[in-house]
Amino acid sequence: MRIGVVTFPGSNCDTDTLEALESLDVGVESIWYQDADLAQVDGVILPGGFSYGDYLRSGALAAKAPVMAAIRAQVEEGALPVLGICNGFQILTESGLLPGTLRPNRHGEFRCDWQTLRVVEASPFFPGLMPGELLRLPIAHGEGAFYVPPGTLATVFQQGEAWLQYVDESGLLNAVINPNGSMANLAGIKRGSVAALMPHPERAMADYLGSSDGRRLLSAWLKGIGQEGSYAG
Amino acid sequence: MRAEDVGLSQAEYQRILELMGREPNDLELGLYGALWSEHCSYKSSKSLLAHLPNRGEAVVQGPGGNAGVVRLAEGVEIAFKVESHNHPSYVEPVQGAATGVGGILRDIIAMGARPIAVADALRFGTDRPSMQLLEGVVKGVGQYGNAIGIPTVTGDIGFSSTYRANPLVNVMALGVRRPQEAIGAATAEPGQLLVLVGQRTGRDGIHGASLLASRDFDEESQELRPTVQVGDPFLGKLLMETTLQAVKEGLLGALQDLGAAGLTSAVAELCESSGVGAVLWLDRVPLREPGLTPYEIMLSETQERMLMVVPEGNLSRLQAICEHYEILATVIGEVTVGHQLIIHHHRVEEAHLNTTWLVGTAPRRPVDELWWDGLNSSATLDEALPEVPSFSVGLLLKVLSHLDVRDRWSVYRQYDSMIQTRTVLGPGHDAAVLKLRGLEPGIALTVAGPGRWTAVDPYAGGAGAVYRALSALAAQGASPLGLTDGINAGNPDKPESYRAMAMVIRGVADAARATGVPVTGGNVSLHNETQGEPIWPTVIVGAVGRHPRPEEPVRDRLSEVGERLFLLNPAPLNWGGSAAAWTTGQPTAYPRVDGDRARRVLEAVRDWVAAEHPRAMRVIGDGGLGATLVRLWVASEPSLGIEVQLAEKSPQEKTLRFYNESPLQWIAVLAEDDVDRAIAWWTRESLAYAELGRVTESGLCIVDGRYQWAYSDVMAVWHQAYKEVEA
Amino acid sequence: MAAFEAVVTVTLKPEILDPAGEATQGVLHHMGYAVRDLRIGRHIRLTVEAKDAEEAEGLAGQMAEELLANPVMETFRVEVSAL
Amino acid sequence: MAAFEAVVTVTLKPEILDPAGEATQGVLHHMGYAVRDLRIGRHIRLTVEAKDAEEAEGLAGQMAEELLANPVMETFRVEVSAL
Ligand SMILES: Nc1ncnc2c1ncn2[C@@H]1O[C@H](COP(=O)(O)OP(=O)(O)O)[C@@H](O)[C@H]1O
Ligand SMILES: [Mg+2]
Repeated sequence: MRIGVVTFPGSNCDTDTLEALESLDVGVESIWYQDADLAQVDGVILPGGFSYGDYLRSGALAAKAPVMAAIRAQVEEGALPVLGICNGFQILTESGLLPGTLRPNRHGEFRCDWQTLRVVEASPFFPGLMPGELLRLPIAHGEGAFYVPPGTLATVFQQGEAWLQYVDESGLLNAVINPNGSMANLAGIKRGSVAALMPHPERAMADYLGSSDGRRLLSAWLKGIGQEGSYAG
Repeated sequence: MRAEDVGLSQAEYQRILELMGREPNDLELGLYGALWSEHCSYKSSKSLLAHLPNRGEAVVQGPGGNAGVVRLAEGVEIAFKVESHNHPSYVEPVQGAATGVGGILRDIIAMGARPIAVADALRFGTDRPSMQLLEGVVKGVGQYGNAIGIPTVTGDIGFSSTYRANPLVNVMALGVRRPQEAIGAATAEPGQLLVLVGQRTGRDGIHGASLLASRDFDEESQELRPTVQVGDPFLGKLLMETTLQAVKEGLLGALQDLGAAGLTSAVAELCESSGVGAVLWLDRVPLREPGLTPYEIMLSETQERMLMVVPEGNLSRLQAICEHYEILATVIGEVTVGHQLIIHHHRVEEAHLNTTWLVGTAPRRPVDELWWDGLNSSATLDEALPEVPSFSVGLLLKVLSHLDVRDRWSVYRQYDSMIQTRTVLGPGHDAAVLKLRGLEPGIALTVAGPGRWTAVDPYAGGAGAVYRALSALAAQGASPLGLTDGINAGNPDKPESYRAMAMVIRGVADAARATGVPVTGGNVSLHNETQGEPIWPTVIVGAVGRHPRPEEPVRDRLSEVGERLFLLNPAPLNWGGSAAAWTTGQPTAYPRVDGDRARRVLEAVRDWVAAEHPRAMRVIGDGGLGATLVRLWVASEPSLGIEVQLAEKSPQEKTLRFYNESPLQWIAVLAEDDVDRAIAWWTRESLAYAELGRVTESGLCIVDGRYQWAYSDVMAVWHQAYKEVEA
Repeated sequence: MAAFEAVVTVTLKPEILDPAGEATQGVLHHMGYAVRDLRIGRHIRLTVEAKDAEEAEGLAGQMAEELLANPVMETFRVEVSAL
Repeated sequence: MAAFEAVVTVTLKPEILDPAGEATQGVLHHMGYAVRDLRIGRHIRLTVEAKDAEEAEGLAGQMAEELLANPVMETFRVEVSAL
């Protein structure tokens, strides 16, 4: 199995993500944003950090890169598993592969911190991550407030697209713990073979870094790709 | 153009005439103005800095390069340095701070090292406009560091009304390289090409070095304001990757960043340190707007540019890398034999100068050795204790809400501190700890330098800053590898400001020498003075150490009921320079300590921590023992409490014990079972200690059984954001 | 072909929070100004080649739709003038 | 007293670098648009109480000078209309 990690101009969590995957013993490939050939990989990660300095709007400029057209084609065609992390999430909403958008944080500041998350719904793409399960992961973003137009939030839940939520340490939804003003505390969204989250699993790969839950999340994703048959459902 | 227009004195102009044997033209005069400026030539401070110890086992590159370099382990070297961006941050806080971060990162990159950490040391006034400035500066630091992808892992913040119109923005950066990636400005060879890489040149920051950073702020400097430099972390990232790729492939003969005075100082310093000359063809320099004159091109401080020296055979490969990253690379000149710098513009020779005149013979202010010798023995300031308030519950709350003591969380949560996934301990601890992949030793790094201390005794405060930084390393069991110092002071032409700066440097020098830790680089920012009011002389000391086991750093919180608390190396009772003293309005001199003893204590604590790995350690810092206890406590489970017994009898003595900020003191937290062994060790090493008390399950902090504080009361004052300052 | 200046003004939809606008308004209040409903949008100006103003406007509108504005949360307005 | 809408348009001085503008223009080129001189400014709209348009304009100008624009790198323009 090979996973491609896309590098856009100015991407800065690409190396961290490649290293995290390597520590999980999976083949990795760095994909330059101008490449449109995804034949060699079984899944793609759009890494976090910044791209294009996050100028204009986070993710907006990267969404127009050639590699995104290729990703879109493969997603629409079959089921290329795509995982967007932070900036990758922003790129995916900007390119319309995921619903909604990520607004500037409610308090107007960049926020770097630890955050507890709860899995809303199981997904065949993440076997073993059960509803209600808690993960502790770092966040680092200035534009991370998930937003969908009025009247459409219910659809997100009904269609099983709500994936992760910000919760307090005991796993309860509460407004105070919401780090950015995200609707319904949403931290992660999925649609078809595409999933994305604002927190950074690649930064939580060892206890000495504060948590190994990122390892759990990425391992689950890789396992899902390994069991490709399961996507059919 | 006259000498004064470029910031030169008549005497300096006469010296130029002597050297050249003719009158310089305007361009030549401009180059002298920039390179002989305080900011570039260190004319007032160089002879003082020469007294800093800079040799040591681990030193690969001492002062003189773009950054100091020390050896961390076989095959791994660390480049680090502190830089200031004070004046620009007052003019435009966001961009000033952002370009400050970008500038120091390029210094690290210019050594062939990949930046892996940033630390920011900030100083502001105390009024509402200052808090707005703080907000802008913090935004700027984050904007650049976050976007380029270098974690800001530690820093410090201090306040005084003297910084109101002269805020300080000192940024330290640290990078790693392999020895075979070592590069710098000293290895250019004749025949090699000068390639300018990165942003197109605009009119940004012309005269930034010679006029803005080398004069006091006054009405006149409003008009001299250079065009604001804007940082572009996106391009900065592309430039960083391009440069490091070129270094890795061994394409470069030499490398120099463009900082203060732009191309002028980059080329002149490159020539001077490599012992070569250069020809420049300025018409080839890519411009952002048409019509820049040679003068403007040479002095522009446009950000995100690097000067690469490339053997002709490597040029096409370098260009390919630059194309990949969509970044401009242009041959703008050639390295020549000799010491002549010849500048052409459209085939016209616009300047012809000797680089040794520009750099090597720049004037410097001599230091009288007798006077220097007298600096540390100067009559100690008034030692008589003032009226010290009695111990009280209210005083701790007051000290905790002092701007220098408050939780820095409202600032550092705006910085990405975890990117690059090496951060084991980030902001909020005495030292940051980084774990490098595949390497056993890690890095401990810290910055320190309370202005409160240098304000009351520049010498003791300078030394105290070094001890404070080294104490933070010792608390991790880390061995110091090197120091970097950022000196910030007022107008050096005023005797009292000059003397204060000299005393700070003397203090740093004496403490560094006594502890055997070399100073491998630093920065001096003078003329931090507005309308005759200078800042407190302020030093920012950055320390880098080798951490023995970065995967298991020493913690700084309580973990369970029954743990015992000790004060290691309790200082003689003292009030000087402490936050409490300034709060109650009667600061006295900061304590001076014996250097040899400091060295023994630091080594003993480091060795003990490394061997015994105590449950937790915390350096006595801003706010003294009281505030340090609170920091330990609030980092723990709210259900835990602390019960402390002070040995001092009188209420005044208790206050002095609780708030003094003398250097080289720590709180050690021990598991009950480890206490006897620890005491035996300390006794063997003649390390003094005092038992403070124990961890309880009360959720309260109780002193002497009768003074008590609840978790929420303490948090309400300590955890306030700076925005909530009184108008 | 001629050069036209296009100004694309991108504003947040009324129902979208504007934290930067709120913060700015807060500071203005502290400074003693009685303002309300402060909102911050983007003013993007560019030069584009087209055969006439109409084509220029069309092009700018297309750029706004495809890149300069995010239709989920923003609206835009285009103004074109000859250079 | 009446309410006025003021629009303060803040733009970077021509000699000041606009990294966001440059990056955006670069992507528009990749997308096939021939644009140049793209610059991104701020479009700030607010409501202010004043006795007439002139006073409203004066107030908005003052706010721009003191807070909304940084005179060392930006210029601004004020437009006022009755609400
Ligand atoms: N306070 C100081 N202590 C030690 N070295 C210093 C100090 N200030 C400057 N230096 C050294 O002097 C040299 C010139 O510094 P500087 O002009 O700031 O470099 P750059 O132009 O790269 O910013 C550097 O090698 C620096 O480390
Ligand atoms: Mg340099």
